[in-house]
Amino acid sequence: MSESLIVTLSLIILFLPLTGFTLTILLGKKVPKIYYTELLFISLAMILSVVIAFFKLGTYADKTIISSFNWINMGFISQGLNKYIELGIQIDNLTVIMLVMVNIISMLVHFYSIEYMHGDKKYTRYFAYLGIFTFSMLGIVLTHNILMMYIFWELVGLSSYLLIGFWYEKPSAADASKKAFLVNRVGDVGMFLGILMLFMTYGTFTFDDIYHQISMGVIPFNSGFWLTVTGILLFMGAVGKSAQFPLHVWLPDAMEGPTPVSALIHAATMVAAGVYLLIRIFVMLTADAMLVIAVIGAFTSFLAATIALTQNDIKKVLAYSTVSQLGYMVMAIGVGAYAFAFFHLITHAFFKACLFLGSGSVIHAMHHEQDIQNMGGLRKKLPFTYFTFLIASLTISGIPLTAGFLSKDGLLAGTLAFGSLTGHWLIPAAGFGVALLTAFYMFRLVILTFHGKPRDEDRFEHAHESPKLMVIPLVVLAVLSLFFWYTPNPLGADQGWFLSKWVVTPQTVTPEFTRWNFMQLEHAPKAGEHVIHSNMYMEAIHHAHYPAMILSLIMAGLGIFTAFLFYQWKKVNTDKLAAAIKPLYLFSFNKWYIDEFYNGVIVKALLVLTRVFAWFDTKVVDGIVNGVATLVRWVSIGGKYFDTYVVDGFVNFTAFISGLFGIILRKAQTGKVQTYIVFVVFSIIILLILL
Amino acid sequence: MSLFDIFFYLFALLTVISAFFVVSVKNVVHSGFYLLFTLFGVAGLYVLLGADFVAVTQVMVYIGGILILLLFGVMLTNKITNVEIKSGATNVLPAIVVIGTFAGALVSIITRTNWSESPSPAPQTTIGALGKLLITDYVLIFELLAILLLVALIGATSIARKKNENASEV
Amino acid sequence: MDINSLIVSLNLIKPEIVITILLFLVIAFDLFYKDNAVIPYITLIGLLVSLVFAITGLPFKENAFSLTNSQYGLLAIDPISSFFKIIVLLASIFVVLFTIISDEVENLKIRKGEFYTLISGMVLGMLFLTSATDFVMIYVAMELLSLPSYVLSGFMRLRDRSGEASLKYVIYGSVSSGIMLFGISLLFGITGSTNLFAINAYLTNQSINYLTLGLSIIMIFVGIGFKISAVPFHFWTPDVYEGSPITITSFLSVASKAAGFIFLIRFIFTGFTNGVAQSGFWNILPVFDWQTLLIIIAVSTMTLGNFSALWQDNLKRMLAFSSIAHAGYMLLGIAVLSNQGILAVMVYFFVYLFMNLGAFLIVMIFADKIQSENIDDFRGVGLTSPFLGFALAVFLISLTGLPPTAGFISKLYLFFALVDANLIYVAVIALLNTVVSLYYYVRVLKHLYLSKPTEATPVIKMSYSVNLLITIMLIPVLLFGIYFTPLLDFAKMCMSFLIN
Amino acid sequence: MLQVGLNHFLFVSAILFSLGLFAVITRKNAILVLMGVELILNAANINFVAFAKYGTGGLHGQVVSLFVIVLAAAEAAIALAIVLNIYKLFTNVNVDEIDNLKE
Amino acid sequence: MEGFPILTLITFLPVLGMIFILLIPKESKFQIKLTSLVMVALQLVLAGIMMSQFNYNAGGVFEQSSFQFVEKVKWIEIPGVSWLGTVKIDYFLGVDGISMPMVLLTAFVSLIALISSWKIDKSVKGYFALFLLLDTGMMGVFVSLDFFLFYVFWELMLLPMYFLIGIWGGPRKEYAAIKFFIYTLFGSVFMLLVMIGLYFSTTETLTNGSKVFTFNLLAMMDKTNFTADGILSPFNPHNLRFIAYIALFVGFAIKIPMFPFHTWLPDAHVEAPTPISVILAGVLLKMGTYGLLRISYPIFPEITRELMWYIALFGAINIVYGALCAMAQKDFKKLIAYSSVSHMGYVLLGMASLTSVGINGAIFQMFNHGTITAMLFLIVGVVYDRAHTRGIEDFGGLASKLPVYTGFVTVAFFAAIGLPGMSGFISEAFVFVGAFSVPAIRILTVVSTLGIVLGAGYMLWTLQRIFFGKFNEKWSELTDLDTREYVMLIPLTIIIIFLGVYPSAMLNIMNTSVNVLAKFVNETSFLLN
Repeated sequence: MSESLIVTLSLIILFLPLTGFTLTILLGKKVPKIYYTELLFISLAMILSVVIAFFKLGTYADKTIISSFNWINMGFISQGLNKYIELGIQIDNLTVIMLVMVNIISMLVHFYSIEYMHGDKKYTRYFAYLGIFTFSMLGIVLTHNILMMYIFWELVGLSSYLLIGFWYEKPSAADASKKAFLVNRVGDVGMFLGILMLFMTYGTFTFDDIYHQISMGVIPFNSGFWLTVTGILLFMGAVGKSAQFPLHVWLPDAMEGPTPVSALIHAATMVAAGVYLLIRIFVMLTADAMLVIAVIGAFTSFLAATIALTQNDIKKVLAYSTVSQLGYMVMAIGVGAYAFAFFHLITHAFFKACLFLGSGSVIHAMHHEQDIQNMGGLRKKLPFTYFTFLIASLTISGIPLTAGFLSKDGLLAGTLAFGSLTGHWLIPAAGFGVALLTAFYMFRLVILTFHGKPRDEDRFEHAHESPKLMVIPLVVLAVLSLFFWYTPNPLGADQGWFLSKWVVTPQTVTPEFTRWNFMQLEHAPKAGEHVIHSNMYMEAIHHAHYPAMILSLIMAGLGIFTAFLFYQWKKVNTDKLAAAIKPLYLFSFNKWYIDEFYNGVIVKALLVLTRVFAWFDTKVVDGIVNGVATLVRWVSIGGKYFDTYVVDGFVNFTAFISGLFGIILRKAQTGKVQTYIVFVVFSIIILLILL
Repeated sequence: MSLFDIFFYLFALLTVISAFFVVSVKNVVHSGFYLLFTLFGVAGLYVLLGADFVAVTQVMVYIGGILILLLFGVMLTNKITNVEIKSGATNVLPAIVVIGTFAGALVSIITRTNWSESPSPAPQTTIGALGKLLITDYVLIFELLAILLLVALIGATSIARKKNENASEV
Repeated sequence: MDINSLIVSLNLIKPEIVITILLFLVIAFDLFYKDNAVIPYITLIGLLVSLVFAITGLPFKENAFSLTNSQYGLLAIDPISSFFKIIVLLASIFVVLFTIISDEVENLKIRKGEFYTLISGMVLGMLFLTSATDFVMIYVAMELLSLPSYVLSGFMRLRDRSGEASLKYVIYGSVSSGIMLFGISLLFGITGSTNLFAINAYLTNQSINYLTLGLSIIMIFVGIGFKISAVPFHFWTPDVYEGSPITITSFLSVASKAAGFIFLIRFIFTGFTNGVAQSGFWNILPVFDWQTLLIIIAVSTMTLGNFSALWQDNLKRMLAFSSIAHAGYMLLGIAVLSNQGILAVMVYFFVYLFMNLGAFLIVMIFADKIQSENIDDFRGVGLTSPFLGFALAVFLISLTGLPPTAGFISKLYLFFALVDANLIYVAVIALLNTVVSLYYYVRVLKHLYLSKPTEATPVIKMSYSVNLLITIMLIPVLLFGIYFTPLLDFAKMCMSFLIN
Repeated sequence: MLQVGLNHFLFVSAILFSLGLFAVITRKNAILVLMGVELILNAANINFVAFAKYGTGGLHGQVVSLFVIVLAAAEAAIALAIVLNIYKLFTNVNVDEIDNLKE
Repeated sequence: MEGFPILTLITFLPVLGMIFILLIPKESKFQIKLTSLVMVALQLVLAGIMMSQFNYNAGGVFEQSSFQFVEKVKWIEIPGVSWLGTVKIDYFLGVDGISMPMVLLTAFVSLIALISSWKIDKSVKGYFALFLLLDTGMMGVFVSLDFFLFYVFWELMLLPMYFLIGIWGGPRKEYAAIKFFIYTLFGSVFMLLVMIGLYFSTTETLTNGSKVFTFNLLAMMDKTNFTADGILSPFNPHNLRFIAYIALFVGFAIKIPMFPFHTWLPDAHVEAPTPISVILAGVLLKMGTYGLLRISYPIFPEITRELMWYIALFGAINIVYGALCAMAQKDFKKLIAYSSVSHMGYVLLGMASLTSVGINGAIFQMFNHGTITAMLFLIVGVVYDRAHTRGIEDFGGLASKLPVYTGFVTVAFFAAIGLPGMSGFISEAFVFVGAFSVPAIRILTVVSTLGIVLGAGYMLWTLQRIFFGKFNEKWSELTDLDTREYVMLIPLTIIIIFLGVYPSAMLNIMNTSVNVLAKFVNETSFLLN
């Protein structure tokens, strides 16, 4: 398979979902069954991407295939040369892996949705939206330049908007979709500014060109600081899309969309785009930028994990878990654990999709009941769902034999190494803390949902295992969450093909004085050699590996154990515990709190003011968004008045003065001819004086 | 103080004082009579200035024509039974202020001006010279005046005649 | 002055002679011929003949009725005077046509002869005024113009408003002319002559008292200002315009004004100018600051005219104020004190003739039918009577000075002159005035088109001849807006007297 | 000072002019207003004749004054006719009361 | 095509149609509409032919030889005398890359607006006659290369617009119409003054070697044509070029409409009938920015450079202020009107950068705003036609009742937000890229990006309030789009998406000219110090 064929096929993969979308949306009314084409195309895309991946990873593993064309002539930039915007695709190992991942999950979700969405009156449109989403997501994956990434970035935002608001009759859904889009926009503006900085400095949008120029020492305003700023601005895009603090608030709300959509977009693919962006720009991140990223990632993951502890809505738990895991990945980028960030992205995609689809199955079975307090004991009714859900939960908790163990372990090792090298110990501390919390809340979820006695007998009676079309994707995803896809060694992925052959940490191109000193290379890389980091770093990683593995295992085990202790064996009365640590509990349980807050019960809010996190989350973070919205509204109302009374008023005032002038003049026109003559004589005198 | 000066002051006083009464007395008919003296005084001034023909014309046209016309006007615009042929005043204050200023300016300007004077006195009798001027240099104006008078006549009759025209007029 | 030069002079004033004959003919017909319906047509023919003579007289450039021992005379027959004669005669012709159409005057069958006699008298006065170069002539011509106009403004003599108008007019007019006469007498005292050329010669060579000269000029200006209704001598205008028969109003607003303007131009150019520079600017004698005076007057005239017009509900009154404003614009052209300025005035006048008379004509037709001049009664007329409405719209737009109408061209040339003379700030004021004027002109359009026609709104259909007349007036307004070469060529040709 | 010269005549004319103007402005009766106008014209005439004698104008001044007298007559005739008409319409001739035409 | 007067034809075709219409009796409404349609459609065909013949490599801007479809004939020529120079005005038409997009836009939007006018039932004859006259005025502005001609066309539009708003408008139509009229006239009188000033400062050399004053815009761009003492001549040490620039700028700014001269716009839009809103937003607003590019920039390059920060400042104010005002609106149409204010701010910002990219973006934004806002107003018209209200709060949940309509609305709204894949994104991105690359206005650019978020905010909020949420049963009678509305909306949608995907189709037309313009403005040193 030649390179050009790979390019062609990639393009076919890219445009297949778009074609499906176009056909479905245009013909949806006339031909209700048209969505089959969409299904067909996505399956085709999946197969093709696997084929490509096979050949690319097999034959051209060390090669980056780039194909581009001039899209727009921008006019002169300098020296009278016309500048062109290129569109192009860049196919490297990451790209194909992402292609496979996106297509697989997308296809599974498509099939899953056939049953899940059955009977919805906007059935065909749903598939159309999935198509446009897949197209956009593939665009992000394939692009070789930052502008095109931004374009598709916005398009996934659009698809997300459409899908979150799919049931727009529900005001909450309409609200959530709007909120998602707007919050993302805030991040996007930062990203856009970052792009502007890049273009201003380098005159191009293409990643390779930019990195090449950076390595030549060209940096914005000739200052390392501004390179950092550029990196952070671009990171803002990721903050929005990957739901990082402080823009994470949209993601939990986005659960208003259909569950398969949550699985596809808000768990597996779109939200990971932010991480993908960071991976793409990894080489130009300075030490300072990375530190910021690491801190934000760590903080987000901790924040979300604590919230997830007490949520009762099955999807909300998963949503916060997603935020938390995304924080992990971002943190991994921040600490330089590039490969593990990507690795975790892929594994997370599979297990989180599995979890969401599993929850969808539960919800489907429970007739759209989402509160886990009304569930329980579903293990018997939904065996397949339970089983797959359990595997995925183990994966996310980082239990050996799962892929999650591998990625999480490496990731945590990275943070540990980072901590040891830089002294920022809080970051690994957060990482391990979150590992504990993750295991706990996931198993809390599993136990409350599937174990124990059914708490809602009525619903329980009617619950039944989902149809095959829903179960098969679960199984596939659960299988994909296992270790053997990535490495033969269930305890370490370092030697596996995934990390040793496919995903190679690139050498940073930032000027030396902006790097971490441990990323300083001792020698120039030889041709064909993947020199990732300095020996110092490699050693640190190496040293961190086993402690990290052990520690994370302990944490996971502890978490699971506690969960069982609390919920399965009920050795601890959770209610009492909650009462005992009521402040902390309410903190986490903030959902309630928002509602009350908006119902005007601010007094109550003040009572739990001590609970810093909840306060922080609901009032400061969410509140800033809402408050800003309110403020903006006030300002805009003010603007309206300003417009009506001041600007317009000025004009009208002018008119008024003119009118007044006219009236005064009219006073002179008395109708008495003798008065006129007085005026005449008077004017003679005046004129005489004037002259 | 020559006889010329005495006559001047006489006529000037006559003119100014009677003019003052013209503008100040209430009775319109009295005003008319004071106007007679004013015009007469002016005629006297003409004579002093060596303009005998102008003076005669002044007496004939003004006193014999215009004044009579005005008095007729007074009669016609007041019912005969109406004894009080009086007229009030309006705008007195502004008039005093404005005209006072104006007159002051006028007088001060006039007295300060260096007029283009020529020492040669006017010829003794002006009638012949005037007549010649009228039919040579000013013949056009002379003829024009004739037309003007005709038009004025027609205009005046048109507006003042009693006969009622077409009833459809608003 | 011998008989030969008299005959030569008479040859030069053929238009005036024709009008004189016309005057007598009208009187004769009125007296001896029962059917006075022919009188308007006789007047028309007379005016046309006079117009022909005026046009053929364009090449003349001579002094007529010269005084003894002097090369200058009472009259100067030159192209610019012919130009204004043409304006006056055209206006008269149109006004006579209006009168034929108008119900107002047509109802006064029995006094038709008088009406046309007086019109002819006015025309005669104007014609003489266009070429008068001697103050005696000027004064007499002005009186000849004024006296019939006093009568005509009160011609609807049984109508209160008309009578009141004539009273105000006559009082205001005679006081103005009295003041002017006093000014003339002062000027005569200063310079020893009433002839403009002689005055010029005296002012060029002798030193004079600035204040006295200023006083006399201002007093003379009262008379001129009265004729052209320049602020602050305009007070009569709205009242008289409103009260007079509409045909007379339109006549006063164009012809009478034209006569006043040519007098002013001549007064300044002949009396106070010492030749013309190559650039077209006049070498004004440093005895009087004409420019300042004219700019003050012009700016206040247009500003007051426009602002006063803003709130007028009576259309005639509004047009009266609008004509005051236009006088302001034209005064600006003179204030430039250059050939360019005069050219602008001439172009302006030619266009003004058509657009202003046109507007008056339509308003007259409407007012005749609606029996009201109030703007509120004109609601929706434009919709029920499309052609008349369209014509009025064009005339009003032209009065505003928007392209592609001739009104734009006339303003354009005015601003040319102003900018050329570096009077930018004046130009700005004038332009802002244009914006103000838009408001009240458009207000008419608003009532005409934007208001819904009511039951009472009449559908006005005029005869073909009337429509033809309107079309004839529309054509120059539209044509010269797009292609103004002929207009400019004509005006420039008439300017030639100023070149030598 | 008492020696009569041009200025003395001009002085008289100035006063006459002012008084005429005063009459025009202040008197209510239209006929009195007209009388004021006549005073103004007479003032101008005095000037003309005076300048004719003392100035360089010569007889031209007198000619002008002649014309003015004639014009004054014509004007007076027309004005009176108008006043009569007003009297017919309003049954009075008080100028200040005839102010229907105004803003 | 050589010698074929295509520009005259495209400009005066509507007038021809107007004459036909005036000859048709007013009862034959269908014939009147058909005639107009044919004329406007022919105009679009001509524009298409022009585009197919257009030479992408000819620069234009300041040299006549590289203008295309040039028609130059003597219009007015009055031989001079000693004190009055020869007055010569040419009938001078031509297009280059700056005007060509505008010609296309005018032809296209006119056709759409005409179709939208199909339902007009009141005084049909007058409406379509005025409409066609307006069309001529707009087209004329974009193809004139003589200032005098430009001005005539500029003013020619005012009156039809006044009547179209005033007669066929909403309840406060009279107020809105007069406000529009006065505002624009106020602006244009300053333009007139500058025009005259330039006339007296520029000479053109005739074939016989004599120099005459000229209105030729291209001659005014050549420094060597300025006289030594003209008031707007750079050679005159006391020149008034700065003031003239401001005056001209105000004239154009009112049309744009730029803060604080924008208040006529919401009123005019709210009261105008839908097709007129479409024309107003689609074409008329572009004249302001077009005028800046065509006249202010090349004739006053040094002052343009001096003031570019202020232009950008006003651009930024427009963007943010317009968006904030839009957000507070309760009237659907007013909201769109304010969004126009905001979007025209991008044009100003892009122009202020004086870079090829920025100006490219600005012109492209002009075109895109033309199409997108046209679509938005049509959309408002659709719902207003049915519900007879435009209050945003009056609706709710329309999406389930009118799915197709909602689809179009979504497309239009997202186009307005600047979603990639739609034309608006490219132009906004260009504007930002251009503006950001200039250090002086970088901060302003950053501030302007706020518009991206705010724009999305009010658009989506509106979308939600009108179309999402609970269906308001009051509107259960509403019907989805009819054929006529499809015919209007589909072409617009196609153009918006096509240019979003393949913007080069438009950008290539303007590119050469914009490069020339940017180079000209940046390199021509009129400053003689």
